[in-house]
This record gives sequence, C-alpha cells and structure tokens, in this order.
Amino acid sequence: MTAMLVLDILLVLSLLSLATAALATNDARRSVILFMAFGLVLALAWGRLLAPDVALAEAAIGAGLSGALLLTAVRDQAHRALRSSRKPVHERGRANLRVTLEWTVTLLCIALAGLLAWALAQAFDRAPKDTLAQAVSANLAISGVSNPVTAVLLNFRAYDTLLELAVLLTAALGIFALGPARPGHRAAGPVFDGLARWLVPALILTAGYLLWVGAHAPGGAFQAGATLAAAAVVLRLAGRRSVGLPTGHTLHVAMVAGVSMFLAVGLGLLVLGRPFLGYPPAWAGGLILLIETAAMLAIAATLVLAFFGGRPTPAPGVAEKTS
Amino acid sequence: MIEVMASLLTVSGVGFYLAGSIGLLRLPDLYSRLHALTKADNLGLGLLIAGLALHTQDLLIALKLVLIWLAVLAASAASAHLIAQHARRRETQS
Amino acid sequence: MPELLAVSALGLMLSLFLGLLRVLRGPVAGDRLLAMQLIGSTGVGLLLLLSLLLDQTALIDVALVLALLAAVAAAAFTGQELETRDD
Amino acid sequence: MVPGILARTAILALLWWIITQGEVGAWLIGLPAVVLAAMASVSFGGAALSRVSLLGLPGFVALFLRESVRGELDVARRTLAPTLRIQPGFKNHRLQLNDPSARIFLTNCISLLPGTLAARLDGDHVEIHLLDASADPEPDLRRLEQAIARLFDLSLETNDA
Repeated sequence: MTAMLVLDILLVLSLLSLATAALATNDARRSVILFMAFGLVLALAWGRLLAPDVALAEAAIGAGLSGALLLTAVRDQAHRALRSSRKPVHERGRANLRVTLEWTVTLLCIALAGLLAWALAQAFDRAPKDTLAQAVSANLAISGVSNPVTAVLLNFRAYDTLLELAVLLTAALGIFALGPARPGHRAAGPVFDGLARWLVPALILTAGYLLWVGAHAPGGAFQAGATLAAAAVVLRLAGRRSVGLPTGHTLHVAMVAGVSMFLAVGLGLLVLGRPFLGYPPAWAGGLILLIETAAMLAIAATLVLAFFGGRPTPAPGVAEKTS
Repeated sequence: MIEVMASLLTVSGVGFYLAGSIGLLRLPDLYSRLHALTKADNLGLGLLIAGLALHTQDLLIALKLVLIWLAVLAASAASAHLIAQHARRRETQS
Repeated sequence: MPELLAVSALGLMLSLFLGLLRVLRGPVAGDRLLAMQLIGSTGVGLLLLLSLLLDQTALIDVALVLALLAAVAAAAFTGQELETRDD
Repeated sequence: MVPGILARTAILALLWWIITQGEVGAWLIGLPAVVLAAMASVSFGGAALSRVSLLGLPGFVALFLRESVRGELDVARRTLAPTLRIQPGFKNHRLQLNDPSARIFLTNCISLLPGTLAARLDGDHVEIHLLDASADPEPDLRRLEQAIARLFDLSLETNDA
C-alpha cells in the first residue's frame, strides 16, 4: 500500500503548511480562511486515522461553524479598529506594552506546552497498555449504547460531560455579559434564499440523525448541536433576526437544559438508591438519549448565542414571527 | 463486469477533480477559477459517486451517496454565485 | 479492487494538495474561499473513497456533514459584506 | 398550501429514511425532526417544488447530463492545453422564465454547467461569465430554459422586446 503512504505524507504536509501559514500571516481574514482549510484537512486526517467520531466533530465545528463565527468576529474587529483609529492614543506606550505582553504570552504558551508534553510522556510510560479500552469493551453491554465513545462520554465518565456542559453554560453567560446581540444581517439575495430554503431543513434532519446515530455509531449531542446551530446561522445570514432561538425565559431554559437534565437524572437515581449517574442497565439507553437530546439543545443554543455575539433582544417595533 | 465499470467511473471522476484543481491553479482570474470549482463538483464527484455506488451494491447507501452529491452540487452552485456576485459588486463600486 | 481505490484516493489527495496551493497563494480572499470550496468537495470525495477502502461506513456521515456545512462558510463570507454596507 | 406542506413533509420523511438507512427505531427522533424541518421549510413560503412535473424530469436530467459531459470535455481541453485557450468575458442574458424559484434554479444550473457561470441575477437579467466569450451561449441557454419550464410546468415569456 505505497499509495496510502504517499497519501498520509501529503496529509501531514498539508496540515503543517496550513498551520504555519495561518499563524504566519498578519491579515486576520486570511488567517481565518487558512484555519478553516486546516480544520477541513484535519477532519480528513481523523477519518484516515479511523477516528470518525473526532472527524465528525471536526467537520461540523472546525471546518464549518467556527469558520462562520471567526469570519464574523474579524469583520467586527475591523469595524472597531476603524472607529478607534479616530481617537488619539498614546501610541508608543501602547506598542511597548503590546510587545512585552506578546512575548510573555508566547513564553507562557511554550512553557505550558512543555509541561503538557512532559505529563503526557509520564502518563504513557506508567499507564498499563490498553486496559482502558479493554475495560470499555468489556462493559459495553451494560452501558445502554453500542458506540464505545458515547458509552464513555455519557455513562462511564458522565461526570466529565456534565462538567463540559457546565463550561458551555459559563461560556453562554460570558456571551450575555457582552451586552445586546449584533443587529443581524440584511436580507441576502434570491440565490442565497434558495440555498437556505433546502439547507436549513437538511441541517435540522442531519442534526436529528446525528443525535440518534450516536447510540451505536459515531455521532452524538456535540456534533448534532453544532449542526443544529449551523441551521440557525444560515437563517441569520439569510436575514432573519430571530432564527428559532427563543428569547427571555425560554432561552434560559434551553441554555441550562443539558446541565439540568443531567442533574435531574443523577439526583433521581440517588433518590432511587442508585449511585449518582449510575444508570440501571435496562434504562441506560433511554436515559442517555434523554440527556443527549437536552444537551444538544443547550449546545446549539450556546453556539448560536456565540454567533449572535451577545444577549438576543426582542425585535424593536415590528413583531417578527419566529420560525 | 460491474467491477470494471465501477473502477472506470471512479478513476475518471478523480481525473475530472485533477483537471479542476489544475484549472484552479492555471486560470488567470477569480471568475475563471470559479468555473473550475463547479465543474469538479458536477462531473468529478458525480462520476466518483456513480463508481462507488456500483462498488457497494447497496441501494440505500447508493441513495445516500446521491443525496450527498446533490447537496454538494446545490451548495457549490450557490457559493460560486455568491463569490462571483461579491467580487462583481466590489468591482462596480470602486 | 482495493489497489485501484487506493490509487484513486491518492489522486484525490493530490488534487486537494493542488487546491491548497491556491488557498495559500490567494491573492484575494475570494480566491482563497473558492479554493476552500474546491478542497471541501474534494474532501467529500476522499472521505467517501476512504469509507469504502477502510471499511468505515461512518465516514459517509462525515462526508454528509462536510457537504452541508461547506456552503455555510461561503454564506458567512459574502453575507458579512451585506451588513458592512449597512453602517 | 396544505398539499404543499404534505408534499414537503413526505419528501423530508423520505430523506430521513435514506439518511438513517431505513432503520425503524430512528423514527423516535425522526418524527420530531421531520416535523421541525417541515416547519422550517414552510416558513420560507411557497416553493416550486410542489409543482415539479414528473413528465419534465427525465428530459431535464438527460439534457443536464449531456450538456455537463459535452461542456466539461470542452473546458478540460481548453484548460489543460499547453497554452490556455480561453477568452473569458461577461455576457447578459434575458430570462424568459417568470417564476422566481425557477429563475434561481436556472441560475444554479448555469453555474453548474461547464463554461458558464451566473455572476449576478438582477430581475429578469442574469449576467453570465463565459470561459470562451467568442462563442454564443444563447441557443444552449434557451434549450436549458425550455427544459426547466417543462420541469416546473411553466410557460415561457415569448415577447422578445
């Protein structure tokens, strides 16, 4: 299989050159597009490494959604730069401070990377080989799902995922602190409308599929949430102010849905005399699906909030129908 | 026989992809390069998917592959148009 | 014919690599973005080939997600211009 | 309106069935997903989708495939020749299709067919970029428009004023 070897070399070369180019440029927009290309090739690399779960997450978030988020952020930054350039600033002091700050951050990053590499090396040295993977496959039958990745994320190490959802919730609160959301987009042209017309339903269906398929094949709440969020982003780009994202209390409910469903299930099990998040094998499948559905909604809501760039406000004056 | 057909389709699909990428590098301006994009998606992916569908010999998988092809087609037609329109607007403004 | 599939996959990877040169070279953002679109659909083709070659049906789903999200980037890129003209 | 909604729901259900490879258990998620997707689809208003005539479909598909292969071979010859044999340029084309969604469909088809690219759609005019502007694209475009008119069961505007 020399063909595959050459393919692998080309993949690695592409990743390295894209990463270097994305970091080396001063132009933020160029950097973002290179980063998106990097995410795309990275998804292929994960696929080649027989890790379709990661490939799916990278394709949904790395290549698609974060590109849209970053492109919007770059535009916003350009606006702000234009505005602030009109005000007089103490140029020299600022520049000195900036250089010092950049170097400090760079050194810190290098130190942190070194520390992580050292810790990883230690872990690899000491950990007995493959016992974790064996433990997962030995207990897969009682996990309620047949996809080992979902079994780990939602059952064996459900605490981790609960805390991840809490991190996302914190991020959403941080976005709220940025103030009101951006005003939105002007109505796009007819061709984009024609695209959104089929793309939005297709993305919704795909999100549902990824949620369901996560139980026995690559997929799950994170990939599904990102895909659902992409549907909302397309609606926003098509000129819809409200994109199906609720406002007020309903939005708050959606944001905490993942964490609260997790906690409700965990506490319910405690009441029934089981350990926290220790599902009875017979119910495990259903409970996991329930938690994943709530988690998908929370993840999608958080990602859409990130695209909004602030707290969504009800449309002024004309009440708009939500879709 | 089917195997040979499938392989032939797959290889010619890859050929059109390569032609598209070479076009992307050789063509002189943005609009001409956009031609290379939609062409590779249309015939390149189309033939590749026809070949793969013959390879798998599973109707449901074949249908799913065709869906993916249609999605790529519609997406690339729309994005090619959006990019061209975007560039055209800037040209006429300045 | 796994050999032939592997060679086809290599051909697609080569095509993707050529497309990357255009992403790196530009010169304008539109050029990079259209090259992104091309390597996106090359990636879809490559994933489908690999799904057969490596016997991983899940890669078809990755290709599906990639195909659907490819257009979102182009929309975000051109959509931004619409709002910039606003203010 | 009601038949339109039903048609869309049926198509989305078919899509779900294909994506999930016909698995029965998936309908637990599939039902709400299809309903949600149908609601999103309806929020875009009426589409030409419900008017697609099955009689016009084979003709359109045949024309599209034939033109794709013919055009692609031509474009490949031009771009792979030792010296590029292209002469890019813009031309305007006046649309005879009246229906807005059929116009969008035509615009997308023009972009997909090798050698032509729809750069701007403005009312009933579409600005087309050609790789070889010395050739006259009109006859091909007319045939494409006719096939799309038959596909959506529409009549063409005939006055050429």
